[in-house]
Amino acid sequence: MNRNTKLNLFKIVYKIRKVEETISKLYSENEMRCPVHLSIGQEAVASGVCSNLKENDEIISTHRSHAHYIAKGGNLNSMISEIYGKKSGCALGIGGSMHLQDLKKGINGSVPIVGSTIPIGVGIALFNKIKKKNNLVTIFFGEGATEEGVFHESINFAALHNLPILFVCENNLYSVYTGLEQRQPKKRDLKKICEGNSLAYYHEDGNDVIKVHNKVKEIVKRIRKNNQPTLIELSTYRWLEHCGPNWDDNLRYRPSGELKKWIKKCPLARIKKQIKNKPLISRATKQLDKEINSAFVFAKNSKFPSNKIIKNFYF
Amino acid sequence: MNRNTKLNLFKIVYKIRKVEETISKLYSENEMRCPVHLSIGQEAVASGVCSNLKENDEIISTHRSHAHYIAKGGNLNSMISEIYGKKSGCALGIGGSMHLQDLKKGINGSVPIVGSTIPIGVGIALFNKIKKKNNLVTIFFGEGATEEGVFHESINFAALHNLPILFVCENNLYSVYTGLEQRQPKKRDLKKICEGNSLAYYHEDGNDVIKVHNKVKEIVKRIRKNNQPTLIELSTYRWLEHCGPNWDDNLRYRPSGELKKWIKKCPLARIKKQIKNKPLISRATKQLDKEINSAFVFAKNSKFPSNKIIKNFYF
Amino acid sequence: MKEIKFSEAILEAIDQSMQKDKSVILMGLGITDPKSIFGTTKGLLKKYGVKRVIETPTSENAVTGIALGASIKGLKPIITHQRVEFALLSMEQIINQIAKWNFMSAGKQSVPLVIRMIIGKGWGQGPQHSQSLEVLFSHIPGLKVVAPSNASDAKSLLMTSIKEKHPVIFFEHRWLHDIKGKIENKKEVKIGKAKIIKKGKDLTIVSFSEALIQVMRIYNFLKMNNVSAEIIDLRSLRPLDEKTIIKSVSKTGKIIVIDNGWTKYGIASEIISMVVEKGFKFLKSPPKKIGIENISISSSRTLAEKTYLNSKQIIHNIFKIINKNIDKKKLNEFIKKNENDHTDIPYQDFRGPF
Amino acid sequence: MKEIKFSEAILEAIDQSMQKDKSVILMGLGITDPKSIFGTTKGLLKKYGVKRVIETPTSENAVTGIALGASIKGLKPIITHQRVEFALLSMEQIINQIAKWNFMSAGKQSVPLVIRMIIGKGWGQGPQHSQSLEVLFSHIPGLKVVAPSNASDAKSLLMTSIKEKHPVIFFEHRWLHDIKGKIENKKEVKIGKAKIIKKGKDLTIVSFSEALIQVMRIYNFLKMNNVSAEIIDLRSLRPLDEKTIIKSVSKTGKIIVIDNGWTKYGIASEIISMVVEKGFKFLKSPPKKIGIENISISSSRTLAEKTYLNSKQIIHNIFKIINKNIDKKKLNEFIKKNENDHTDIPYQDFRGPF
Ligand SMILES: Cc1ncc(C[n+]2csc(CCOP(=O)(O)OP(=O)(O)O)c2C)c(N)n1
Ligand SMILES: Cc1ncc(C[n+]2csc(CCOP(=O)(O)OP(=O)(O)O)c2C)c(N)n1
Ligand SMILES: [Mg+2]
Ligand SMILES: [Mg+2]
Repeated sequence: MNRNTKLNLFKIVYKIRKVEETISKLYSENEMRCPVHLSIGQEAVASGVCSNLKENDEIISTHRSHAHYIAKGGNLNSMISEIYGKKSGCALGIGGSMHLQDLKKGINGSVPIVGSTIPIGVGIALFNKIKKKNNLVTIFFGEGATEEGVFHESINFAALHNLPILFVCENNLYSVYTGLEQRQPKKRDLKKICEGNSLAYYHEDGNDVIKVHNKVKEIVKRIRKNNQPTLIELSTYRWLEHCGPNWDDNLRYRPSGELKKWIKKCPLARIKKQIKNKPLISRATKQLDKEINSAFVFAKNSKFPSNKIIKNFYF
Repeated sequence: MNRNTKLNLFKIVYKIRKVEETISKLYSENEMRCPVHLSIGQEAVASGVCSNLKENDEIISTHRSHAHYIAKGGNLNSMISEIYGKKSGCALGIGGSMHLQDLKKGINGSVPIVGSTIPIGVGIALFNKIKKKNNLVTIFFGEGATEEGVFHESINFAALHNLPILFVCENNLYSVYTGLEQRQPKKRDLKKICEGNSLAYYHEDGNDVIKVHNKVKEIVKRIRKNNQPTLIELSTYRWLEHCGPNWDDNLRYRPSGELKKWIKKCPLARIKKQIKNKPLISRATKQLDKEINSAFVFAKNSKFPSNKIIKNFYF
Repeated sequence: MKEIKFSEAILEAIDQSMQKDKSVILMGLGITDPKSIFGTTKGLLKKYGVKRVIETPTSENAVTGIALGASIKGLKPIITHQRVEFALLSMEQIINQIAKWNFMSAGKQSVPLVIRMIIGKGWGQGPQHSQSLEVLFSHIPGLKVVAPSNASDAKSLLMTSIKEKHPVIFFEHRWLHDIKGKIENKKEVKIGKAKIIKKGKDLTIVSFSEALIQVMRIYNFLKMNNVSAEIIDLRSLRPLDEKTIIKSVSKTGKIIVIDNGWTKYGIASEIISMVVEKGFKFLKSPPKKIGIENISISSSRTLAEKTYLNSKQIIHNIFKIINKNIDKKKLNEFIKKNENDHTDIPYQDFRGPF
Repeated sequence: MKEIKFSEAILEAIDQSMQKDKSVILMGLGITDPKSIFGTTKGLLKKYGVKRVIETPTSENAVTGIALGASIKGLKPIITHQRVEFALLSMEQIINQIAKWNFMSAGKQSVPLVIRMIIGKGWGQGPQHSQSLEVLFSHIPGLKVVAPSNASDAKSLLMTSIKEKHPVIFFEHRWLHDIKGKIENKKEVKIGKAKIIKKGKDLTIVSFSEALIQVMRIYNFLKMNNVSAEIIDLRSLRPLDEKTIIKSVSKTGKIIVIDNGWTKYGIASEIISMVVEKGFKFLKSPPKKIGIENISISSSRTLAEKTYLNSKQIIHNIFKIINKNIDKKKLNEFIKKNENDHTDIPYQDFRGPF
């Protein structure tokens, strides 16, 4: 991998981390008055996947969408404003953190109902097929969403119609506070489920952005060629609480030491190490810090939406 | 297999066939005023499965439930009466053909919403586990039901909780008039899907009642021992129209010759051949003909339910 | 003006819409099969091909989400459910996603999507194949709900619904499918406009869908008895044409609503509550709603017939509202002459099963 | 009498029911986690074990069917949804199967099942986490629907619901969970019985669940202004206590319904239409319904606050019905003193997020 690609991957990972940390830090000011599901610890997934997507490729996401939005190039000012409930938000403040979207960048939206964007993403791919567009559709979801029936219905449909879709299952081992062992049989095998539905399946270490990037690069090429919908499962881990700005290891729903183990696999630290060139990194981070800081300033200074906008929507 | 078992299997297959043929013949009298989904051609599935079940083992079924009801020993008079809408019906005439039930025989009911009895059957098994009953639960459904999300949710749950359940997927290639190729990818593999969910999977020729019986015998023994939920897919074919009493090959939704090919594999003819002893067969059929005939007479002579019964139910 | 069946009107509406607009696609179970949803999708596969006429797996929830995804990009999908009950599997997509997508996208995307829902009834359909459930959708901001009663309205309303920028739930009662009607091609029926079917001054009768057919069956008896009824066909349930209803009540002072479905928390409840809030001063007697019994529908015809709407009940309630006595002999004669022998079928030649 | 939180009342009801009856089991996402559904299932896993306290996969539809299957054999499952919206995935099971199973089994089986649905609101929940949707269930024959407003009723009603032979949908508004109330252990609250919270003679105010809290917030203002309001807490939406409502209206001649949710085809519509059908002669002025705006709820607090019920709107409507002028200065003072600074939280110390 050339240095530039590596540096770009670093930048995305860093940007996500820094944005999430800032949200976490400022949340207690009670100005971001909406649920937030942070992606700290999971940055490599979004970064390594989206780095292979073109601007007009499409993504769709879930309640935990900050990383996907940032990695796909969503406007940062609009994102932070949305979380602050301001009219400069990407959804004019209507949706908050769980409804990020930036159509110009192919970010179709995200919703907080687990699994529900999966068929919607498949529908976008169906549109692309019928209208002969070459955009790839990437659908992000957690491993919890694979327990919803609609996931299975959707992959069957996608395979039946050879839709060019990359399904990204971000396996962070937990659904809210509930571990896998309470939700799925021990020998559960997503690979077999996918292959039984005629989907290609891959797995990768979701904390190594370079590995993710390379694996997805290959996969994306293949999907674009043969239209076989493909699922990649990426193993990763959420550091903070499921919803909210805080650490919560004190709640003891995760085995002691587990979080520590995963922090050692920190995706940011890892890519940093792989780059080595310190001045390069510090130049990049400085620039990003500025961008991020100014997004928060922008959001805070923005106005709240006026109630008049409601009449622009259909009810 | 001893002669008695064989003869018993023959009897069930014959009984189902004869009941269905009689319904088909008498339907045009317009006294069975409800949708009927006949099982002619598919008799070996119900017969070979239920012959391995004890009286207090439980089954639950679908819109196409006549065969399951008969094979599990459901009261014939009550079944025919139900189809005639009479108060002597197994559901007092409330449900008609699509709501057969006989709790004394472990027949929990059937409903015409595709896939919806699958979780209900799993729930019965959960009850058995919690209350330490050893009854096995068998859930019948068509291959169309495996396209419903709830099927996938249900097998995940069954495997997670090691519930002693036999899932019987009766694959007759069609959902109403729609062939598999329009509903499932070519390389769709139910075995992999099951195994991915930690279910054991088996397949058998669903038109050979002896084969079905033997295979299920083995499986049932294993489930009773290790509680691993198991799915068996049985390949078979429906001869008449999806819903109603008539042949419909003239509609040409099935490839020409396909029906003929399957009629050659007639489950009734096959078991008849395997028995050989003609007097034995003719004695059995005579007896069954009488039973069936008298069930239709009984049903026709029965009274319609009075509107007063409505107040016995909760609304 | 030609006379065609309601089902043919649906077919014409879809066909002409697909002809005119390449974005229109069809999705559903059975749309390409020999029965083609009561004939309403007949020949479309041949004409428009598999890319636009998409037979689906039994996956109602995903199919609905897929249609939504396709619609926000610019396709105009029409989904068909052979029974309203099957659509219950897709309520999450309909209520949380489809109804709200225009809002959630801050107006940037809209959902030009039509979901056809067919109400079953008769021939022993039983409890799970004969529910109406219009109110479940009519309650939801972001949805439009229509339920035409005749071929002409069906055709025009379906074409309007397909052209519409926002999602429309389109109710078809299967007992309407075979009824013929003249097609008035000139006027486009707008969503949200009721129609006064009969002018009158003694009372206002509000109805819609197949229930309206039941009302029209007894119209002659009202005339014979010099009852001047103003009959309104709602056509749209959401938005509701409040003006037309209130205007009529302002004239008659009396209202009865004849509903397709259950009356508790039903369609009729909203209409009456709206009338009484906005037209209290016009009301001369208590308004009345009737619909099917608030119980599930049985298969057996003797039980089913007690559940359904029936002419006698409608007539009795109307006469009660206008405080008039009924000549019982006349009534019985009328009923005998005009009713079917069996309430589980709409016409003598109707056969089940599906 | 001790004072406990609404959430503690729920916990006590479940705990005591599980203690008494070994058939009671719990199912749901999060019931065994550290937050234990706002504390309402705290400690139950430890006490009753994994066989009776069953954490579930994110499979709402199957879990509901599974609970149904277990219930017809004799277990009494309680399912919990952290938001009403998640239950929309299980509408097919609820409406087609659960509501009808007693009927479909010709009375041979019943479904002693409770489904807890939690209504979200505030702290930027947004359009998909703040719907009420009680009417979707209240319309369906075969279901009971309750929505208590205080700890005491919640405890008793939940215990009654768990004991009940037939399925009950149990609505909890999350803004109620932290409100303390005295527990009256003596009287069992029956499903279907409303309660007169305040006696009065000028008008009848009907409300339920959290909307009732909003009404009680302005009760003092009514008193200060010599408005004698009779306030009825419905507690049950299906069956509806028609008698208590009609009796009150027969006295006051005036009624306003304050709804948790959308007003079109909503809970209030049924109440008003029932009152006007059965108590027309008592009504002295047009009845009125208010609820949240018939639009989706935004995340941003400035938009959300315009959607929700608010005290001013309630007061204005009440005074309009009784045809009385409001002293604006007094009103503004009252509002200022009694309202929160932010309408996206119920009390100053409330924090999101989940
Ligand atoms: C249909 C539905 N059920 C339950 C929830 C509550 N919920 C919110 S996020 C979440 C966790 C889902 O886990 P996963 O898909 O693995 O995503 P993660 O949070 O781990 O990123 C759950 C259960 C929901 N939002 N939607
Ligand atoms: C949820 C739902 N969707 C659609 C239907 C319409 N329908 C009735 S039977 C049937 C066929 C199902 O096929 P399969 O499960 O293979 O059973 P088979 O009829 O072949 O025995 C369909 C689609 C239904 N009853 N329920
Ligand atoms: Mg997860
Ligand atoms: Mg089949």
